[in-house]
Amino acid sequence: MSTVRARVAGVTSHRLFWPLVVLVLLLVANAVYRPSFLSIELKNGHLYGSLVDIVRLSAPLILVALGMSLVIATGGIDLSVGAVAAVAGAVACLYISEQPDQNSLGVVLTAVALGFGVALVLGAWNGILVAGIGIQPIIATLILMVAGRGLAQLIAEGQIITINSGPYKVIGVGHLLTLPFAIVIALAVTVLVAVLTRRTALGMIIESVGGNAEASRLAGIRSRRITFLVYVVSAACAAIAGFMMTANVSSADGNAVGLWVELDAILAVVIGGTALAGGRFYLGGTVVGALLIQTLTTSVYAMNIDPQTSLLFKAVVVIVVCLIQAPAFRARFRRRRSAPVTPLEPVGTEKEQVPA
Amino acid sequence: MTTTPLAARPGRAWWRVPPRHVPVLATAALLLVMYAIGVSQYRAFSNIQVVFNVFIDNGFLLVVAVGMTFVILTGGIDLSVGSVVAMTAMVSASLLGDGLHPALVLVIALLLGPALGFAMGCVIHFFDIQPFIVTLAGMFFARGVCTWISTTSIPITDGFWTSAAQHRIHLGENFVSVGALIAVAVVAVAAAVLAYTRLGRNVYAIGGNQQSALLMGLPVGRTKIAVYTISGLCSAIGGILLSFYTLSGAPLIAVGMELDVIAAVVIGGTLLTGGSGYVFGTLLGVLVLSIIQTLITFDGTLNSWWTKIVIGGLLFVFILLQRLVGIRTK
Amino acid sequence: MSDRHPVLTMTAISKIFPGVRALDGVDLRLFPGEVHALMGENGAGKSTLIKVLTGVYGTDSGTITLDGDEVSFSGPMQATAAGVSTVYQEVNLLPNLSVAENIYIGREPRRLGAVNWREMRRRAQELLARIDLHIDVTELLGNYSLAVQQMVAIARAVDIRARVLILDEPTSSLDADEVAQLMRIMRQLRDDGIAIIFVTHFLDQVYAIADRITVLRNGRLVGEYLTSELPQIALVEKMIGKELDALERLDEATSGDDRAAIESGTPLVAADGLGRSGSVAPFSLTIHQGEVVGLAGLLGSGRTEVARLFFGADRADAGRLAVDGSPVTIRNPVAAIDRDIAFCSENRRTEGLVGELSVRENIILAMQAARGWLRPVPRRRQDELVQHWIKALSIRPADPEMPVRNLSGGNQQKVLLARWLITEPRLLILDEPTRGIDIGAKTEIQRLVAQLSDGGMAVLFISAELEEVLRLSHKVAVMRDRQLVTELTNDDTLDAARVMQVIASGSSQEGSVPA
Amino acid sequence: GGLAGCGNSDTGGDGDSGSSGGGNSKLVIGFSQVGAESGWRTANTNSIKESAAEAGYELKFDDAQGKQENQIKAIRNFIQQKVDVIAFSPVVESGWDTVLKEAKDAKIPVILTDRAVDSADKSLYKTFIGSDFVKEGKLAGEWLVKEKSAATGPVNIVELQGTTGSAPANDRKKGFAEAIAANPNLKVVASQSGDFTRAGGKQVMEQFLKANPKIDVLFAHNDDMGLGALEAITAAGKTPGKDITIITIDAVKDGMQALADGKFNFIAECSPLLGPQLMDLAKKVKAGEEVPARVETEETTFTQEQAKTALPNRKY
Ligand SMILES: Nc1ncnc2c1ncn2[C@@H]1O[C@H](COP(=O)(O)OP(=O)(O)OP(=O)(O)O)[C@@H](O)[C@H]1O
Ligand SMILES: Nc1ncnc2c1ncn2[C@@H]1O[C@H](COP(=O)(O)OP(=O)(O)OP(=O)(O)O)[C@@H](O)[C@H]1O
Ligand SMILES: [Mg+2]
Ligand SMILES: [Mg+2]
Repeated sequence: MSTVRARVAGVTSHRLFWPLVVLVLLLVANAVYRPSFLSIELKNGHLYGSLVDIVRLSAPLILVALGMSLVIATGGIDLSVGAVAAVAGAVACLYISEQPDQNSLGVVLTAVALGFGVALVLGAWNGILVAGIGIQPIIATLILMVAGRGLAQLIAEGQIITINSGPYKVIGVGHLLTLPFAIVIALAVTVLVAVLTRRTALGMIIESVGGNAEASRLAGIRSRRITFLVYVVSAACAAIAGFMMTANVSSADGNAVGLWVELDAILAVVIGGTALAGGRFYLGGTVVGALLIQTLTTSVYAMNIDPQTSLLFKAVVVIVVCLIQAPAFRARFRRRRSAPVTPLEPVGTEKEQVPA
Repeated sequence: MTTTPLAARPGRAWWRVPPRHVPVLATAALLLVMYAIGVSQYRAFSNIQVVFNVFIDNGFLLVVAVGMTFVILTGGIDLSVGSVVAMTAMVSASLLGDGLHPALVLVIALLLGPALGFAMGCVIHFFDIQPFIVTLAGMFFARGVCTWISTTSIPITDGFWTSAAQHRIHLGENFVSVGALIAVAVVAVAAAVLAYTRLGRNVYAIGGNQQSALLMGLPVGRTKIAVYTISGLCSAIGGILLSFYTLSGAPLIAVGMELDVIAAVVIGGTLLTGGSGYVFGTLLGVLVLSIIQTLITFDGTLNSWWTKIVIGGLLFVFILLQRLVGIRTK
Repeated sequence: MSDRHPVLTMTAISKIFPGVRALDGVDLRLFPGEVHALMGENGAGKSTLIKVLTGVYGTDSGTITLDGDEVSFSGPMQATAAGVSTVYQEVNLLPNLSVAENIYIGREPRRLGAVNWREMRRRAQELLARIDLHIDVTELLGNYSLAVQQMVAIARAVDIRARVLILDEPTSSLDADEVAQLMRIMRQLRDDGIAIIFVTHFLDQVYAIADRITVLRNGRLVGEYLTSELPQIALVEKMIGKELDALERLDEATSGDDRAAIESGTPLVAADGLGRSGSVAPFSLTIHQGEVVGLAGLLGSGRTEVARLFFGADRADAGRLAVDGSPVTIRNPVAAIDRDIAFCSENRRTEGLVGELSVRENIILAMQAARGWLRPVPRRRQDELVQHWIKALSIRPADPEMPVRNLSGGNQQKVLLARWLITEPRLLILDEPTRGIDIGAKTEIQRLVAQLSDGGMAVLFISAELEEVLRLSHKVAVMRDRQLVTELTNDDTLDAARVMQVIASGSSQEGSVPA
Repeated sequence: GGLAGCGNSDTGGDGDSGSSGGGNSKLVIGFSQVGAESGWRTANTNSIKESAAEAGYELKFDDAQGKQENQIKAIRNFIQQKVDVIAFSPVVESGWDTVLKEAKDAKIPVILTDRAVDSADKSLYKTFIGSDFVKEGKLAGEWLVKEKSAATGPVNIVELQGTTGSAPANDRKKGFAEAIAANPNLKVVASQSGDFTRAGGKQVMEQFLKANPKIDVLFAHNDDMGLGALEAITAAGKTPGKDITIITIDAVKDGMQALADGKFNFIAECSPLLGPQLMDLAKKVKAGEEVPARVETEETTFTQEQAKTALPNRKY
């Protein structure tokens, strides 16, 4: 009996419990509005359904948010991810659009490599500004957020580059073993980042730098190098997201690709339980946060909420998520339960009373 | 032996600038350099009116940035400002359209922002939720109210508003607007509050180390709620100024303004982690952003994307120099 | 005496943190005009008791009365208002504000409702002058050393003129002079009828000033005693709960090695004219394998700076450094660690630990950093090492996954020490390693240092306690005004008085001290 | 002015007649653009720049990055620089009176392009040149009414709106709704904002398709959203242009291509090529000639057949 209760307490006190509850509630609300919302069919060998859409559409956000998690863990922030995604997408699409055979795999691979390379350079730029010169991250990345958009538009000369490339399109809308390819990529990158941070010491070192940079330096960690690295990783993630977003619609719009994705990404990270001040980060939480945000967007469309009021709807859900997630909030609505306590080793019972 | 001074420091000459003022002074100096470049490059840049226009055109930005300075000084952040500005303008416009008395409209509009700020502050403090997420929800909410009121812009024809908007206060050959004066007044009041009141000093204390501030017996909760309320108030004033400025309320106005505001505050030398910075620095930050914009307009040859790249570039050069000057003098 | 009423009572106080019962039915009485020492090992619950009193933590049970009225403070603000003024264990001030403000914030002198800065500065200057602290009160507090900050914190608490003054390990970062100053002030306040709770791990200080002692062990009350009726040995026994034979012969610690043997051969580390402008004047110092070099000096004399130069925490701008006889440049801690140099910094909170990370992670941090992130220390090995050092240094609670910020101050210090010991350095720089550590653990650490040096490790040992320095070192380097004035060989003739003379006069010539 | 004297040799006399006194006889136009948020907008900017260069006028171009404040600032700066004519595409309709009064006081004529302002005082600007968004929506609706006149059962329409609160979105929605009111069988069953982008159009359409078993018509407020929706429709196993009738607005090149390919069914044009007309008006205004209060761009509508013939000469 008590073990059951303890187990329940263990589950409900898990960081991800409440965001997941809200996520499920949103899905249930959708299902009530339209029962077929939850159904998943197999069409032409592809999984098809709103749930699949949600996961597929959240793939780019998951990617960006993963990189953002690492940046935030070091106590920084990266506002330039949207612009970097736009630049990477624009570079790739521009290259493809200039080739005679857009459907050749080689062309697409070269394009992706080019876009990726440019993104890495941009990430390194951010890293140098923050880690090398010591500019506050929000300003350092704001520079690229503004200029990067201009760069993306410069590449496309303000036009939308439309391409017609089968292999490139796969990145956004292709399928692998019935699963949308975007989901596969997001999953792969998530696993990669998780392995890279949690199976090596990188994660702990990042958390250490974010928790106390000076102490980390004195412990022999090359704090600056780590800080530099996370901005590069963030840009790399943003680049992949950029490919996905442009491949999704087979066109690169320097202005629209990844617009405001930085805010969504930060929100996802924060919902996932990572503090903006840096320190501990939770990749699983980030993924749940991203899914939650996309579900929210999709719900607006699926439940046909009037666009005029959709923002109010979003505000309410975000508030609910953060309130319900806050231990301080729940504590007010729960009676005190005695926490399990490991008794300390007993002290000799001698109690001398001394006259005052 | 007991007279050995503990960690005695070499005497400091009176003319030496305290190190913590260096960033602000560096910013001011760089600003002057930029202005000089503008004057030497562009015709009509040297008109004093150009300077006044900076204040006329950025009055609301300045006021909002002042509010943001309070928040950032405590180590928090307020993403809702742009939306609150829009909401205030929208509510004013629609109430005026309904024929309400302007004084009443003014009161309602000026209460709305602080009320939202107060609510956000309470959530942040009592439930210990990160400001980013709370104010982001506030941002959605206020913007939602805007589109909920109307999806089209609402013109203001009220007499009081139009006269406030179009009244010019002449200073010699040049003029400033009522809004600009209000903005400057807000800056002065805010600077005084930060420097000379307990509230102001507590703001710095919380930014320095919230835990310590708590242990030192300072009213941490009250102060935190206060700064978000102040930011809400400043946004509301900013919204009123904007409605003077444009004589309308539009649901999509001031989108993304929070970033400009945060940028201005940080460029002005305030640390995003809190505890260090000045309202005067924020003023400089707003001026920097504005002068970059002015330089580009005066140039008038950049196309759209080069505009963005040049803004980013100028920002970079400025921040870099600011940083280098700061280091050298340290 | 029995007709007096306690100004403060705490009855049956219990406090539970998730998984830890920090306090269990603790009582405390405090009378006006007394100094009441609160004693106990690291993690016994002293700081927690104080924080419960001032409302930083809520209680799980128990009552508190102040002047006979039951109170329950919602936070330090209320406690201060009710006349309870506290200096918490870690210096809890605001590094971003000036010294003057740190003293007066929350109760600034005002004129016409506005903060009167000039008056505030004047008063701060006066106040600090009374405790012989002559510093620029307009300077940011963060620019001063921990010791100065500690003095400022004390000044602030004292100036509040409360009925109850609580000092949680105020002396841990002070040197003898400052401690004397503090004692003087405490006596004065006591004579004015103020009740003082005093926490320290220095038994001498307890016996010098305390009227009564309350002893805690493992979160429980052991008892309340009159100082005059409780011999030192008995006190220690009550604190650690067992008969003591390990403690008595601390002096044994110094190894009786042959100095000649140590000093033959090339020094492990040799500084030649090493210095950094604005920080410490060029100095020369050699450290041999197996040698313990003590650094003595007053607060702010530059000991920490010397240590930081050896470790590359600051970059030297003059002089040379040689390791094993070959010149090296040490630009950053990484380079120092590569040369097997370790540095246990004095301010554990800002320069030592990463509060959010667990005990385990903090302990392996330096080792992991040296291996690079690609080669994580295998979990099994981590657990072994951590378990070993948790036991060896008796870190409590012995839960390696507990976030280190939840540990008591003394236990945090041990974690920091463990971090460097597992890297098995050849030169270990210890800056105030025994700060805030209880007497049992302190002995343990001193023994450890002696052992390590016997095993060939070189140690640079910095401590505010001159006795400790003398007990452990083979050689004492004396710092004064950011200069290394002289080196003294620690033979039988050297004693604390002699070192003090040198510190005071700035020269090793005997008799040059003006009486 | 550092960049003022481009040293262009005189390009014919037509620019000189009305220019202000002083040595410089070249007409100076200050133009404040909304931004570069779409391909349409870029084409609009290019058209104006090219025409100015052709006419030999000096163009001071400013990009307001979608912010009204920036546009007002730019206009103030144009006044400071004493340009001959100010032209701008207002970000929003209201809120221009103050700055336009300043322009008027400085005796600088103002021309509105692309979007109108709602000032009560019509003397604040000389003329307006641009398209009528309401009319575009109406044209789209009218075509649909005609197309579905034979329909007996209900016709389900889904609408992809532009950015919520933007003038084209408001007006096109309004015009369309007015036109389809003529036939009660035509019903908008779902209407969401796709933010004028392809990605937005696609994402919204995906949910429309899942939520509404029977969609007969898609009305998108611009080509881009329509193009995005195409992909969603194809992915859902339907044939665009056949299973679902698609109507859009703008007629950019990609959209025209889709129309010619039979994927779209109808496009109401919204031409960005205002440049030549603007230059002409600027010259007249400066010379003090009378100009009509409202000049509408020459615009048309395209069916699939018309698209095939028009496509080869599409510039943007
Ligand atoms: N915030 C917290 N969360 C969890 N446990 C805590 C917390 N604060 C203190 N503890 C635990 O409570 C116990 C008592 O700690 P406390 O700080 O009171 O010890 P102390 O007697 O002051 O020791 P020291 O002499 O080392 O300062 C320790 O086991 C500590 O780990
Ligand atoms: N003139 C000064 N300018 C700036 N800071 C000073 C000055 N004098 C002292 N300090 C501060 O006081 C500190 C004292 O120096 P240091 O820590 O090296 O002395 P120490 O002998 O190790 O003393 P402690 O016992 O306090 O550690 C310095 O770290 C510095 O921050
Ligand atoms: Mg303690
Ligand atoms: Mg020191």
